[in-house]
Amino acid sequence: MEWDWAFVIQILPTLLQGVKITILATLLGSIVAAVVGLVIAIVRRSKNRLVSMPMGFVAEFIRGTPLLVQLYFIFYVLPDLGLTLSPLVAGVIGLGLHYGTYTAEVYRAGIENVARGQWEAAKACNLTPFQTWTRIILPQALPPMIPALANYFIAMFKETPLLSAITVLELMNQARSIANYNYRYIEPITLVGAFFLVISLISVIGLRWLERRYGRIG
Amino acid sequence: EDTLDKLKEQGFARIAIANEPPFTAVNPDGTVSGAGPDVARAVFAKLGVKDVVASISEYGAMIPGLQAGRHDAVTAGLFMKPERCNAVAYSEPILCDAEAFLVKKGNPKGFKSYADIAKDASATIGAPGGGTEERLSLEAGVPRDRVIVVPDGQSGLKMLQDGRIDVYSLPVLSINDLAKKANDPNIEVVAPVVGAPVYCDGAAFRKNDTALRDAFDKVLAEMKTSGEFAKIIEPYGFSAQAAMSTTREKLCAAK
Amino acid sequence: MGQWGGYLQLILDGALVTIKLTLMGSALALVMAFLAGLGRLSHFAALRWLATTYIEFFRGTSIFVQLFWAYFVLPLLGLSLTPLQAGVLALGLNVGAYGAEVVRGAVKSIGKEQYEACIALNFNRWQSLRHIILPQAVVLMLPTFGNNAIELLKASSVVSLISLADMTFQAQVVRAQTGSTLVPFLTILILYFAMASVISFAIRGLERYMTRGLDGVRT
Amino acid sequence: MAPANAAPTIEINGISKSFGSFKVLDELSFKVAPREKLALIGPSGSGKTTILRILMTLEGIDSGDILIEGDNLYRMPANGGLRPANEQHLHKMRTKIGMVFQLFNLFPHKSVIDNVTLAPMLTKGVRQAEAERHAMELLEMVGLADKAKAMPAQLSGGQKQRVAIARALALSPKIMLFDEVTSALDPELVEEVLNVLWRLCAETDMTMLLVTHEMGFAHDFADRILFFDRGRIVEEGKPEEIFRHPKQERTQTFLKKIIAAGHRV
Amino acid sequence: MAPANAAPTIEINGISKSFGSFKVLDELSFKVAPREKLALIGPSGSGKTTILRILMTLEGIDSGDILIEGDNLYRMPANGGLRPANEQHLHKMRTKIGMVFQLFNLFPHKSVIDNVTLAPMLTKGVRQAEAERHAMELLEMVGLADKAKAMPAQLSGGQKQRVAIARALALSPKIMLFDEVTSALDPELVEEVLNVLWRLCAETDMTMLLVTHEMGFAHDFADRILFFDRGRIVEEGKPEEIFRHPKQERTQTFLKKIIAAGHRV
Ligand SMILES: Nc1ncnc2c1ncn2[C@@H]1O[C@H](COP(=O)(O)OP(=O)(O)OP(=O)(O)O)[C@@H](O)[C@H]1O
Ligand SMILES: Nc1ncnc2c1ncn2[C@@H]1O[C@H](COP(=O)(O)OP(=O)(O)OP(=O)(O)O)[C@@H](O)[C@H]1O
Ligand SMILES: [Mg+2]
Ligand SMILES: [Mg+2]
Repeated sequence: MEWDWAFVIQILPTLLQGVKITILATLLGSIVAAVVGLVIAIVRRSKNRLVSMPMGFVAEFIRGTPLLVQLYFIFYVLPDLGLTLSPLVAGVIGLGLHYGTYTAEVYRAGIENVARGQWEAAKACNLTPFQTWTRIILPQALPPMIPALANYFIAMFKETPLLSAITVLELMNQARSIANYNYRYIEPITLVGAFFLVISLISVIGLRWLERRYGRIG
Repeated sequence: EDTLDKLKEQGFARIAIANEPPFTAVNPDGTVSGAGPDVARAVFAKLGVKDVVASISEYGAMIPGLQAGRHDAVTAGLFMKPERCNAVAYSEPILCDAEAFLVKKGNPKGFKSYADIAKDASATIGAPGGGTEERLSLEAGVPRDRVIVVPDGQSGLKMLQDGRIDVYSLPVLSINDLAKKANDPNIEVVAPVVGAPVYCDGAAFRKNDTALRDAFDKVLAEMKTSGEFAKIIEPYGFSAQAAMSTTREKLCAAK
Repeated sequence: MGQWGGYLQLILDGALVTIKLTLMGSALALVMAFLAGLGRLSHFAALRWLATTYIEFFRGTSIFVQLFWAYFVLPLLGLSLTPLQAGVLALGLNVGAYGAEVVRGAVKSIGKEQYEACIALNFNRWQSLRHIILPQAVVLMLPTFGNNAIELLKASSVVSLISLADMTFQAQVVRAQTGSTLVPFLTILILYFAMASVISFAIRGLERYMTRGLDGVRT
Repeated sequence: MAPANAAPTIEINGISKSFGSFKVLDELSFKVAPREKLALIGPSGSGKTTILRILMTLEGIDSGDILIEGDNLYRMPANGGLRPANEQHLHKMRTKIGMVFQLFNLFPHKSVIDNVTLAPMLTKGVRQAEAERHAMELLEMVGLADKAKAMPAQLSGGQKQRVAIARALALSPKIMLFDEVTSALDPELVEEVLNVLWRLCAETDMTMLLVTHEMGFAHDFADRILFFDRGRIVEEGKPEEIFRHPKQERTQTFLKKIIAAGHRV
Repeated sequence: MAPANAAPTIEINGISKSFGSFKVLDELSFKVAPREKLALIGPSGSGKTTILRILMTLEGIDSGDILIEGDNLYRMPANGGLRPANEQHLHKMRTKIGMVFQLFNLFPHKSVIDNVTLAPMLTKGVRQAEAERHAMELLEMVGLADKAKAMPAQLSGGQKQRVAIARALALSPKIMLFDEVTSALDPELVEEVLNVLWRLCAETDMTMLLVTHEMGFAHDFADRILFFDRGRIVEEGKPEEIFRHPKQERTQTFLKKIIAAGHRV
């Protein structure tokens, strides 16, 4: 089968529709992952083992099982339990939960990176635990985490094609629809690969910049 | 090299199926049944190919898979349409069916045809990816983003029940089978869809495997006259008469 | 309830495919990780360039896209693969690209003084690598390799989308047959987690085994 | 100088503290009078830091009681009896105590003035303008008014420590704890910090506990000296008594060693 | 003691070496006679280590020539002329030279005996049984026969260094380079390593180059001493001359400092 440029030009606008969804899913997923990871990290630090241990297990479980199956689970099982999410929302939650277990590790390392004296100084200043977290610890812990977090967001971006399995019409799904409709796979799939490659290479450059700017943990 | 000889030698033919009863089905023990594979198995046996090995595939992936040499034939209710006839070599018709809708009880939006769905700007329709129903929806003017590609029948049923789609469309017999299994008083079947023709599938072969196709046709024709054909497909609800009253030539020429 | 037995059997058949994919994919990934990781450290610019291209390409494009490409596009270019071969190829090459960076990092982290001792003892480059550098570097690679193997196990579920009857695929089949969604998916989630636990357990054991006698030398 | 017979500001009654199986403090008791300046000296590992950390509630105790102005630090009244203090109780008690650390522990992401204003604004609800006015007074006192906008990373060690002192003072504690506040400083920077302590001593009526290896300073500064060894008080008394006529052999050897190491007394 | 007029084992002719813009060795020349024990002394940064590293081919040179038993180390004959040495040539030349490092550089994943047998087996194709027999002899000599099965992490610094010496000897080099082989050791472990060097000196006829800050040992051990400063030889001579009657002012100051720091001469 030959590469057909006319066909490429014909399908490009449709593929760009998918690009929009892919980027949207990545952005929303990153936000969810950033928040979920923080929650996991803070709960796992709790001295109350009745709280920290189950959270540890849940996080390990999510990390140890495939995102694809989790997406199916969220999309098809949750409605039986009374929660019907739109495909995109289900996908974003799946991405966010899954990558939240990774960002939690980044937060953990970042928090441990803050000198112990800072906790003690905060106590000597009589700050409450909440004030200590929001005013003292996180403002110091977050900047060095940024590159590591960005790294996972890039990884997440590369997994968004999985959302096609729960009918989200992102780039990969658009490409497959085009392929199915025209019986031509070579152009759509290759274009998707090229798109991911280009974005990834650009983001690697961005990541280096972040690492220079904010340093690196771990 | 002759494909039939090769199949005889290796003792089996690789067929693509879809797991969409009653066209194709996978039993709990993993064996394959359904009208399509049963016919294929019988024809291949008479051709001297002892067995068929099935792999489940999306509709959209079947023709590329065939072209890529992953399958020797597609026997999955892949209805004959002119574009497909260009891409593969079909046998004479085997399984015929009209299209149907699965909708919520009472058909609240009153859908009777694909055009009705196109007209309702909020309606979404589920269909198998790369299947006839997806194409019919798009051709009737339903925009791409309202045609939800559903991986399999059970997912389609579930998405309808969960309110994620308004209509799920498959051939009549498939929808009936699905509705019967679901046993859900809140859904109902609309059949046949107005304006959608009755389609027939055939076994699809690689474009250059016409020799194999012709051999297949010859046996198939014998089975049709002997009544053996009807005995295989009618228990599944298909009409042998429908398949015998039309031809590949007609179906491939239809516009 | 008798039929659940049959369905469970189906899922276990799938588990076998998943295990096979993971083992074969990991083996390929391991080979690629060392080839490309050492390639990037090579004296020869051409080798370095080749390794870098491989690494950036496979890390840059999504595993999902790679799988589809291997399955649908490669045959059109004249290389036809079974779903299993396509799965092993895509998984192995993808994870191998990540592993290459692990190999490179571990080798580079071995102190310069070990290389100098090798020169002083007149080892050639290959002997230094084979007997001195790699044995120490492998210990450092193990934990990350373990994580990579788990990532590979998880990524293997994607092959269900190219019709390879792995565990996720069989769960879909069972779901289509029974109409029950919760049971098959919960079952395979637990099975995946069990497999991942086995991997990390095995790696920890291996790490303990390989670091015996080295206490206090490496962190 | 504090009247020795006033009700004590701090009363420590038989406290013990172990880390694992290692007993750091062993049934320790002593009192500190209002406005008293108390210096804690003793060999490394004798538990001096631990006492300050316990008073600052950075470390709990295993047994015994601590009273701050008559209120129990680690226990709170609850229907008739006493029960372990909760966070509210500790929060209330901590308002009376400030601490300056050996390694300053400034907040590196906040400017000098923000370091000083943060605690009053957050814990006492002081308004920003008022907090900054007070902070500038304090920075003036420690001689760093011109550095208000600087970030901690731009300061020398001595300057950092003076900011840390201003920060602790901003909460106007009754009791100030100083843990070897000069020992992380380059020798030429020690003086500037000690000068600030002198001013504090002269101008405020806080009760002060000071752990130090600067024997000369302890001598001039303290009303009373406690000499520790292995979690117990070996000797206590006025600076002259301790430094010129130590009674215990342990104290004598310690002071000899310190002098040999070049510390002035 | 080496006859001073024999053909030299090492001949260094005007070598220079820079790191970036910093010139470490500047047109340096000297010779080492067969079996001579030569000590290199001098202040930190004077280039002593660099000379040994250049001889071991761990570092290249910018200009000049080095002859080992008459063969050019960094150049090889090629159709009439000389061209830069390739890996084969260096490999051949390195068979004559062994080196012991300040930080031992043992292979931490190999047992003591494996550390010693590895090089002979890999570079000379000696068979395992034979390599182990020889290794045990060497370990015997350095007093560590009973540690053959131990891992390096289980050894003290002095034991590690003795294993490192045995490892270098296992290749039977003609020339041995020792770079401050005792300076990373606790004082009480220095003696055991120096004793091994004494035995080597007495029992073998290797040419030895020794960089050290142990002036007493250099005095007793060396046939000749080179005093370096800033990449040049400032003074050379018999130990008595250098230590008792240094001619150059630079040497005098250096020796004074060393003595003040408590090193015996
Ligand atoms: N968190 C801890 N865990 C275990 N041991 C501790 C801890 N904190 C202190 N210790 C031990 O308790 C003992 C007393 O420590 P402390 O810091 O109070 O001594 P110090 O008198 O301040 O000594 P220095 O003059 O060296 O600062 C020491 O032996 C120390 O190792
Ligand atoms: N790889 C290098 N890159 C840059 N500079 C170097 C390098 N190696 C050595 N130098 C510099 O070369 C100079 C000589 O170093 P060398 O180690 O030979 O001194 P030395 O006489 O052995 O000193 P010491 O007694 O401290 O070991 C030093 O100033 C050192 O900083
Ligand atoms: Mg202390
Ligand atoms: Mg040196």
